[in-house]
Amino acid sequence: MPESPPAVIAAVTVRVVYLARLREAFGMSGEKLELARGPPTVAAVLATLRARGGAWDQELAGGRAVRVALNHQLVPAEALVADGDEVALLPPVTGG
Amino acid sequence: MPESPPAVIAAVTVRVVYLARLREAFGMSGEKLELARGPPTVAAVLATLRARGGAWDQELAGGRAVRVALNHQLVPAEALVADGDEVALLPPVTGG
Amino acid sequence: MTVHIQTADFDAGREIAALRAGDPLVGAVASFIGTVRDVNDAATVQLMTLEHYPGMTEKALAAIVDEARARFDIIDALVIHRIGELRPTDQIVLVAVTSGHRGDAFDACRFIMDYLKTRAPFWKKEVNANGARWVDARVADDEAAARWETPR
Amino acid sequence: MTVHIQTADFDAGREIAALRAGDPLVGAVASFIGTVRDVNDAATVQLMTLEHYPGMTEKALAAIVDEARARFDIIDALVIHRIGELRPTDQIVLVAVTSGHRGDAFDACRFIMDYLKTRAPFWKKEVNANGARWVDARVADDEAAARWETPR
Repeated sequence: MPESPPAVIAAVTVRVVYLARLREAFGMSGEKLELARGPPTVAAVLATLRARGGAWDQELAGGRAVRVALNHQLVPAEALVADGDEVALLPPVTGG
Repeated sequence: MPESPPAVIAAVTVRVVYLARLREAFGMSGEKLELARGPPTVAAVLATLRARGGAWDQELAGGRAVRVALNHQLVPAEALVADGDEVALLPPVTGG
Repeated sequence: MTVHIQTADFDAGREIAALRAGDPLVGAVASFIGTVRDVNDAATVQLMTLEHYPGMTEKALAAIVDEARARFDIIDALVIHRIGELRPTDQIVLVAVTSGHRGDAFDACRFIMDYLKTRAPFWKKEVNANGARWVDARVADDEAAARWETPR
Repeated sequence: MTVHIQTADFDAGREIAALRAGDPLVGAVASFIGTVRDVNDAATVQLMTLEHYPGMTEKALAAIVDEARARFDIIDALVIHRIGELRPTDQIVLVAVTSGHRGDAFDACRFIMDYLKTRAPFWKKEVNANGARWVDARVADDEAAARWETPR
């Protein structure tokens, strides 16, 4: 082919962690997740999971107060994720 | 005398208590004090003591922050005192 | 500045004493102990399980304590938070702060608790006569934390 | 609601534990310990003597605790204040408050301390290298107490 090849977009695979109520709702404490396409953000992780429907869609609906920790730090939905990152989904905390 | 006698004003004698810095300044922890004339108020007690001059006048000058407890309750200068009352003079407190 | 996550109970008196031990600059020690109540939302609590997010919890608490240290004039601070199974009247959390003066000690202690309640990854699940349920977050806790964002 | 004036030291941990012992309605215990600092106004304190006005002190503290109970939703409160000779790092005062929730516990504990500092008849005399002197009242204490007079 005469054209130069497209820039290679490395696939981003993150470790997703489900905590407390979410762990029970999803029936697992976590999983490896490959982000299919588009900018690799926290929002993309959430959208990928919601697309599964059922409990995933229900628990991660926009109105639900799920917060996200990226490598143990709370981050907003726009935060970029990188290959190998740990992305934890946290229901509202109730310690203390 | 043809006129009726003046209404009898019973002499008011109070127990005055001096605390902390005031006890040291006055060289005593307290005394019995008879109010000479006029309405028997906390202000009258203070005025009677200030009239002695020296440390009394100095420590009880208007600008000094001495508070008064009448029978163990903080009261303003207008409070009336009665015979036998305990009138304590308190420097600014510094507990805790 | 010390943070402990543990299943074991703690001796609050001993911890508070150790925090200020021998430091003649300390004039004020403010502390808070959170305990399990037997009533929550009108149902009688029999058992409470405290879960956390290992790895993040320690960092989140340390960050909260660091923030308190940056905001207030404190000498030392301690946070102990229990996890696992707890029962009514059990101790859950201890926050203790030392300072030269009481204003900073009180402020820092309350700040740490308010932030812990809204930012540290702990979750309570309680068992009552109706079964087990995750405890709901309280709006009052968000409001308490938000008050530290505005000038006082 | 308990108030003690005493020369003896106290075991803060034991007192706090006793205050909440066995009460499953308690969810929050806020406490404060005031201690003797070795430095005050840049002079090194060697000894501090705490004097009070017997008869009034107990009434003044009880009135402060009653006022806290009227203002805040608390379950119990304890004040212990020492008198006599104290040295740096010695405990001076303990205020502990139990409540269902932390907001009222913190508020009441701080309220009691702020009022105690400005309304309870205690006086500190300290001995340093320059001799003995009565400790001056702090404007900050008056301001702290005054804050409870205005709506928050």
